[in-house]
Amino acid sequence: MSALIFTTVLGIILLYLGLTKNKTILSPVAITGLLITLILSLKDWGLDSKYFHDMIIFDNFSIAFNVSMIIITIIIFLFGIDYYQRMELHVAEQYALMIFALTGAFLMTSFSNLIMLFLGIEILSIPLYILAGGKKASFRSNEASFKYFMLGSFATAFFLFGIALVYGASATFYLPEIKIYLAQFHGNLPPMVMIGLLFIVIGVAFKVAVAPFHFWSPDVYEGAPTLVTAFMATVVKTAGFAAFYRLLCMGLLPLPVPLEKALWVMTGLSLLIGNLAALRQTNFKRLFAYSAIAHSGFIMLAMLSQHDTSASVLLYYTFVYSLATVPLFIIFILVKRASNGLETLYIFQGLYKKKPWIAVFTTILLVSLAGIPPTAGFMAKYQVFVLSISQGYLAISIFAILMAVVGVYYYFFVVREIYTESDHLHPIVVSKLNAGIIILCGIAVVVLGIFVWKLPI
Amino acid sequence: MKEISSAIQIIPLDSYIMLSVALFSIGLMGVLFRRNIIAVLMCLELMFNSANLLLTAFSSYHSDPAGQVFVFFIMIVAAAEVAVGLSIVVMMKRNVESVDINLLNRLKW
Amino acid sequence: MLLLILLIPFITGFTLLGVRNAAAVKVVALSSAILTLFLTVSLVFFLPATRFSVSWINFLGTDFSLGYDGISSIMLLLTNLLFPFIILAGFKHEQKQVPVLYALILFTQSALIGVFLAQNAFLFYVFWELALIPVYFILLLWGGANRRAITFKFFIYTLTGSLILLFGIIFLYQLTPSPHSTDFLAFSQLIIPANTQIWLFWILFIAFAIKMPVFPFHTWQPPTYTMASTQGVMILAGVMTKMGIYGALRFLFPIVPLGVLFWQNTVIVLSLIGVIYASIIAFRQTNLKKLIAFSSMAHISLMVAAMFVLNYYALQGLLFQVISHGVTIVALFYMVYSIEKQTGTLELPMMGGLKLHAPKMSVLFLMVVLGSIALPLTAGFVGEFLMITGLFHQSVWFALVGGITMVLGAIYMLYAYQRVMLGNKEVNYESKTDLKPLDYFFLLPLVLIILALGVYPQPIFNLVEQTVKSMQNLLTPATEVMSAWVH
Amino acid sequence: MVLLSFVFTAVLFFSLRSSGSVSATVTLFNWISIGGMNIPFAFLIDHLSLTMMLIITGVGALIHIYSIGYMHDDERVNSFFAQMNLFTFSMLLLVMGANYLVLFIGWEGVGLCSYLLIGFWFKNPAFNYAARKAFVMNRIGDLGFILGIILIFFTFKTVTFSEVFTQASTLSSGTTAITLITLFLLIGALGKSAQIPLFTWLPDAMAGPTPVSALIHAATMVTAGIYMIARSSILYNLAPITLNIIIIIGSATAIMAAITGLKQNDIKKVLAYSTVSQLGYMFIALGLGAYSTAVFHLTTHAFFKALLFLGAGSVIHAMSGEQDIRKMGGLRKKMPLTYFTFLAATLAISGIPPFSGFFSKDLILNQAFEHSILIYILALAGALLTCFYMFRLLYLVFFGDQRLDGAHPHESPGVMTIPLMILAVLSVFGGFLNIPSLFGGNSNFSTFLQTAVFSKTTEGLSMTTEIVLTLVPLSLISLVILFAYRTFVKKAVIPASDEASMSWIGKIIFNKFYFDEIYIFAFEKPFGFLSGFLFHKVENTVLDPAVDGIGKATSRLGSLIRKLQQGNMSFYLFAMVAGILLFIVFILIV
Repeated sequence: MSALIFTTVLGIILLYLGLTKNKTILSPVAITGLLITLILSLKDWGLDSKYFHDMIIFDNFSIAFNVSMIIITIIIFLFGIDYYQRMELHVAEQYALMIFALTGAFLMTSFSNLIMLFLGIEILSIPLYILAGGKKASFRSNEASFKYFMLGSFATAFFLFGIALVYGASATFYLPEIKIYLAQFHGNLPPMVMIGLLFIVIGVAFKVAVAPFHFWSPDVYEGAPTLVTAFMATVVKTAGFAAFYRLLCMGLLPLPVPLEKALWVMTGLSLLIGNLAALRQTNFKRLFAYSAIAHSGFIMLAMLSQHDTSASVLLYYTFVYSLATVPLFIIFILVKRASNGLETLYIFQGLYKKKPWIAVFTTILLVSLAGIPPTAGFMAKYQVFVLSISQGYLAISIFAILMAVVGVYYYFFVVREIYTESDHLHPIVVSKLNAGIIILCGIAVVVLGIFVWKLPI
Repeated sequence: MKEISSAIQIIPLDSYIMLSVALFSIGLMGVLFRRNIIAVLMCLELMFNSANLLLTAFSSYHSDPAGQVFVFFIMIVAAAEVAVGLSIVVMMKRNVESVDINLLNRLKW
Repeated sequence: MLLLILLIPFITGFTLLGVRNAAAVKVVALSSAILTLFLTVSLVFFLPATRFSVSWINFLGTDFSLGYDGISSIMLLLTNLLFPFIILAGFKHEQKQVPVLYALILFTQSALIGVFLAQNAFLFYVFWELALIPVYFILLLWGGANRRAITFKFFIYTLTGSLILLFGIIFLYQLTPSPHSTDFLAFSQLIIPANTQIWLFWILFIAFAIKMPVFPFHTWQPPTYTMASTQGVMILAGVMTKMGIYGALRFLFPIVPLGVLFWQNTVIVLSLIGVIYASIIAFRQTNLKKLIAFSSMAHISLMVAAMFVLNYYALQGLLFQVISHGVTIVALFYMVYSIEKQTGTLELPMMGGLKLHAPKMSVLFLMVVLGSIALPLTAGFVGEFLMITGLFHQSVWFALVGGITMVLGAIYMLYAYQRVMLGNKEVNYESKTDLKPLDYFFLLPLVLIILALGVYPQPIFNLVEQTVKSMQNLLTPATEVMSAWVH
Repeated sequence: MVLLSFVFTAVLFFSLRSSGSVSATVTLFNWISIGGMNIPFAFLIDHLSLTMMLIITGVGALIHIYSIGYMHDDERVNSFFAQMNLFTFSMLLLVMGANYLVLFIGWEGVGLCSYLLIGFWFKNPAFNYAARKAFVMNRIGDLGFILGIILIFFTFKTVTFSEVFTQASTLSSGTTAITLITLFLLIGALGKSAQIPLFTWLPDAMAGPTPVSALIHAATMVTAGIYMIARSSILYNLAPITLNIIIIIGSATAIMAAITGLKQNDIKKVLAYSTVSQLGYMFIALGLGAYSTAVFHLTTHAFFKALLFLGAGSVIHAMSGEQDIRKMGGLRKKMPLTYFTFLAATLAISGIPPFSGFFSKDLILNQAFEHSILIYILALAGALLTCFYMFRLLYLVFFGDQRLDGAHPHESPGVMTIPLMILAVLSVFGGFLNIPSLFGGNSNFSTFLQTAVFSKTTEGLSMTTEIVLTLVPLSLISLVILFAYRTFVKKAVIPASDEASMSWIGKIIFNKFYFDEIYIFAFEKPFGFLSGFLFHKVENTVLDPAVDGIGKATSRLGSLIRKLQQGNMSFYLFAMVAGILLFIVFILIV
C-alpha cells in the first residue's frame, strides 16, 4: 500500500519539479523514487495485506507483477534520460503521467473488487491517452491519441455495462463472492450474467490488445512517441494480463464453457492475426504492435491452460518479453535518428557494420522474442507450451507452434537487415548509458534463459 | 433514503433494464453512425450513463449501496475522461481543422 | 571430461572475439579443435564411460546431463574430427571478420557436441537450436550470391521442423509419470498407445527429415549448399546432416517403435525415391557444387533408407557411413573450393583440362571421388555394402534401387571429374598452380582416413556394437506388438 | 616388378605342386566382423588361382617389358606404369581372394584401373567418354555382383569360398536362392567380360594405349568373369537355368561379335570384337559346365590375343599411330618379326593345329556337340567367321602394297619384339598343356584344375565322332582361309570407305548392330531428359514452389489481414461492435 501511495506522491512531486525548468534532475528523482517504490513493494512480500474492505489485496501475485513493472519502468526512464534531453517542453509531465499510469497498473494487479479494476484501468488509460498525443504538432501522434481514446472509452462503456449486469445478478462487486455466486449454476449461467461476464472480459481483452479487439494497437503504437509505445507494449500489457489473470482466477474459475470457448477463439485469432499481419509490415513499430498481439495470444494460451503454474509462467513471459522489447524500441529510436526519421525495417541495414556490439545484442534480444534457445524468450514459450500441452490443448498448441515459426520469420527479417551491408546511414550515436543498458538487458535475457526459469510469485 | 429506494422500486426492474439497454443501444448507434466527434463523445457519455442507471436500479433493488458508490466513481472517471477527450479534440481541431472522426486515417495497414 | 569437451570450443570461441590478429585467430581456433579431437579420441577409445549431470530446471524435469553411447561416440568422433579440417580450410585465403567467423565456427562445434552428448530431450533441443544460429550467421555473412533469401529459407524451414519437434518433446514430457521428466531414459520407458505413436512419429521425425534431408523435404538443400561458403557447406554437409540421423536414432527407435514400424516402408520408399531422384538430377547439373549437393542428398537418402530397415547390418553400415560420408564430403567440398580458386568458376561447361596444370590435384580429386562412389577399400564401400545388405534383408527391390546409387553415382561423379580435370580445353584460368603444402595438409589426412577405414573398419564397428545390439533388442518386442496390432 | 612377382608366383606354383596340397589359405586380418558377418581379408591359393596368377604375372610381365618400348615417348610414362602395376595388383587380388568380397575388391579395382588406362590420354574427350562408359557398364555388372554376394551371405551366412561351397554341395539343384545368386553373379560377369548386353564398352575401350588393350582388355581383366564363374562352379552346377542362359548369351555374343568384326576397319576394333567373340566362346564352355575347358581357352586366348594386340601395337607404332587397316598393307617385308608372330597368333585363334587355339576351341566344340547340335553349329559358325576376319586383317595389313604414302614403317625395337616372340612361342605350344586323349595326351590342364573347379562330367564321345568333329571344322576353316586369300590378296579388295556403298546388312554390321545408338536412344537420352525434367519441372516447378508456396500463401494471408486495418475510426468501431456481437451470439449458442 505504501508503494501505491508513494508512487502517487512521486508523480505529484515530479509535476512540481517541472516548474523548476531543470530537466536534469527529473530522471534521477523519478528513478530514485521508483527504486524506493521497489523496496516498499518488496517489504509487503508474503504479507497478503488487504485494504479498503478487502477491495485491494497486495498478495505475492500483485507484488511480483508490480516489481516487474517497476523494473521495466526504471529501464524506460533510464533510456528516457537521453531521450528527453532532446525534448523542449513538458518533460516533467511525461514522467509524472507515466508514474500515474504505473499507479493504475498497481491497482490492476491487486484488485479483488470490480470497482478497483475499473479504477485501475482508467487510471492507467487516461494518462496514456495524453502520453500518446505527446507530440502535439504531429498528426500521427494526434491520431494515435485520438484513436486510443475513442476506442478505449468505447471499450470502457462495454466494460461498465458488463459490470452492471453482473452486479445486477450477483449483487456484489467482490470477485470471490461473484465466484461463489457463479458456482451455484454449475456452468449453466443465465444469458444476462453470461453477457455481463463477456463484456467484462472484452473490456480487459481490449486493454491487452487481443484480437479481434486489437484494432487500436497498431495505429496507436505507430503514432505514439516511441518511448510511450515501449511503455504501452510492456508495462500496460503486463498490467493488463495481470488484471486479466486475476479476474479469471479470483472471479470466474472454473470458466463457464461458452466463455472459455470464446476466449480460445480470441487466443487463436490473436495468434493468427498478430503473426500474419506482422509478416508484411515494413514499419518497425507496427511490426512490434502486431507481434505484441501475437504475444498476447501466447500469454492467453498460458492463462487459459489453467494450472497452478499459470501465474508464474505469465509473470515470466511478460517480464521477459518486456525486458527484450524496451531496449529494442530504444535501438529503434537510435537508428531512426541516424536515418532521417524513417521508420522502416530497412533502416537497420548496416547496423552490424557500424556498431557490431549493439548489433549483436539487438540480435540476442530479437532471438529472445522469437523464442529461440538459450534465451529467456524461449524458456517462456517453452513453459507456455508445456502448460497448454499438459492440459491437453493439443490442436491449439500445434497451431501456436506454427505461428511461432511465423514469428521467427519476421523477427529474423529484422536480424537479416541488421547484417545486410549498407552505407546510406548517418553515424549511429549510442550514449554509453544506453549502450550499457542495452547490453545489460541482452545479458539478462540470456542469463534468465539459462539460469532462471521461474520468478518468485 | 428508504423512500427513494421504494420510489425507485415502483417501476419493475425489467423496465430499468430495458431502458438501460435502450440507452446503451442509442449511444452505441450514435457512436457508430455519427461522424462529429463531439456528438460521438456525447453518445459515449450516454453509454456510460446507461450503465450508471442500471447500477443504481440494481443497487436499489438489492438494497446494496455499493452499486451507487460505483456510480460516483464512474461519474468522476467519465468526467476526467471527457476532459482528456475534449483536449484531444481541441488538439485535433487545431491540427486538421475538422472534427470528423474519419479524417485522421493516416495510420493504417 | 564431457563438460570439458563441450566447453573448450565455446570458451575458445569467446576468447577469439578479443583477438585482433587474423592469423593468430586461425591458429588458436585450430589448436582448440585439435585439442578437442584429442580429448574425444581418448574419451571414445580409451577412457571408461562417464556421465556428467547437474541439476538444472528441476521443476520441468530437466537436468543438465551429458553422457554418450555408441551412436553418440560416432557422432562426436565425426564432429571433432571434421572441425579441425573445417577450420584449416580457411587458412588458405584471406577472409573478412576472421575472429567472428572462427568464433561462430567454434560455437557451432560446441553446440553440436552438446547435441550429441545430451541425455535429455530438452537439452538436446536447446543445443539443436543453438547449433542452427551460428550456422545461420556463417551462411548469411560469408555466403555467396543471393544468400539473404536462401539462408532465410533454410533457417525458417529447419526451424519449422524443430519447433514441431519441440511439440513432440513436450507431449512426451507430459506423458511421463509425475514428476515429469525430459530424460531420454524416461521417454524410452513410456508405453505409448499405437494410435498415438503413429502420428507422434511424424511430429518427431519431421525435424530430422528436413535436416537430413529426406525427399521431399530437401528443397532448401541444393541452393543452400551452392551458396554457402566452403566452411559453411562443410559444416552443413559434413556434420549437420548427421544431426538429423542422430536425432532420428535417438528419438524414433526407442520412443515410438510402433510408429517406426508402421511408417517403415513409407520412409524407405521416400528415401529411395530421394536416392534416385537426387542421383538423376545430379547428372544434369552444371554447377559443381550443386552436383555434389545432390550427390550428398543421394547418399544421405540411402542412409535414411538403411536406418529404417531396422536391420543390424544396415545400422552398423549406417553408423559407419556417417563417418565415411562426413569425411568424404568435406574432402570433396575442399576440392571444389580448390578448383574454384584455380578456375574462378564452378560451372562445369567452363572448365576442363585442369589436369594439365595440376596433375596432383587431379589425382587427389579422383581419390576423393572414388571414395564418394564407394569403391572397395575406401570407407564408402564398407558402409554402403552393409547398408545394401540390410536393405536386401528387407526386400531385393530396395537393395536394387539402393544399389543403383553405385551406378548413378559413378556416372555423375566421373562426369564431373572428367569435366573438370580431363580434356584439352584451353581455359584462361586465374592461376595455373598445383596444390600447395597446405592443401596436402588438409587432403592427405582425409584421404588416408578414407582409405584406412576402408581397409580396417573394425574399430568403428566395435564402438557401436553394443548400442546397435541394444537397439535391435529394443525393437524386437515392438515388432511383435505391431504384428499383433495389424492383425 | 611384375617380372619379380611372376617369379614368385612360379616358385609358389612349383612349391604347391611339390607339396602336393590342394590349396592354401592366408588370412591377413579380419576385415569386416560384425554380428554374424565375418569377412576376413584372406587369400586363397589353389590351382585355379595359381593358373590365373601365372597368366597375369607372366603375360603381364611381357606386356610391361613391351610397354617400355611402346611408351617411351610419352611424357606421363611414370603414371602409366604406376597404373599398370595397380592393375596387376588388383587383378591378383581378384584371383587370390579367399572370399567373394575380397574378390569384389579386385573386381572393382581392375575396373578402376581399366577406367584410368582407357582414359590415359586424357586430353581427348572421346577417350574419356569411352573410359567412363567402360566404368559405368562395369558398375552395372558390379551392382548385380554385389547383390549376388549379399544373397550368398544371407543364404550361407558366409562369403568365404570354402565354406560356401561346402554348404552348397549339400543343397539340391535348382533352388530359387541358388538360381538367383548365380544370375546376380552372372550380371557381374557379363559386365566384366563384355557379353551381351553389356559389351559395348570393350570396343570403345581400345582408346587406351595398346599394351593396355593387350593386358586388360584381352588377356586378363575381361576374363575375370570367366574366372569368377569357374570359381563358383559348384553353385552354377546347381542352377541349370542359369547355365542355359549363359549358353544363350555366350553363343549370341560369339556370333554377333564375330559378324561385327567382319566389317571393322580399325585394327584394334577388329581385335576387340574378336575378344568379345572369344569371351562368348568361353561363356559357351561355362554354360556347358565345362569350366576347365573355359579356363583352358582363357589361357590360350590370353597368349594369342595378347600377342595379337602387341603385334597390332607394333604395327601402329610403326605406322606412327595409324590404326586404319585400309591404309596399311605390305608390311610383311618391312616388319618380318611382327608379321611372323602375328601370323602365329592368327593361326592359333583360327584353330589350326597344332597351334594352341586349336586344342581349346576343339574342346569347346566337342562339348557343344555333346550338348546340342544347334550350339555346335553356332559355335562353328563363329569359329569360321573368326577365321575369316582374322585373315582379312592379316592380309590387309601385311600383304599387298603399302597404301599409306609418306609413312616409313620399320621394325620395332628389341624390347618390343622379344615379348612378341615369347608370346608367339606360347601361342604355338600353349595347346600342349592340355592334349586330349584323342591325340594321346592326358588332359594335364583339366586334371590340374580338378581340385578347384568342378566341371560337369560328360559321358565322352566315341573316337570316330571326335575325329569327325576335328576334321569338319578344319576343312571348313581351310576353305575360309582360301576364300579370304582370294578376296584380299588376289583381288586386293579394299573395304569400302563410306557407308553409302554398302548393302543394308553391311550397314548394320558396319555400325555394330547399332548397339551404341540403341543404348544412347534407350538409356542415355531418356536419362538426360529425365534429369532435366526432374530438375526443371519437378524440383523447380513443383517441390520447391510447393514449399515456397506455403510461405507465400501465409504471407498473402498476412497482407490480407493487414488490409483489415483500414485506418478509419468508423471501421474500427464497427469492427469492435461486430466482434462483440459475434461473441454474444457465440456464447449464447455454445
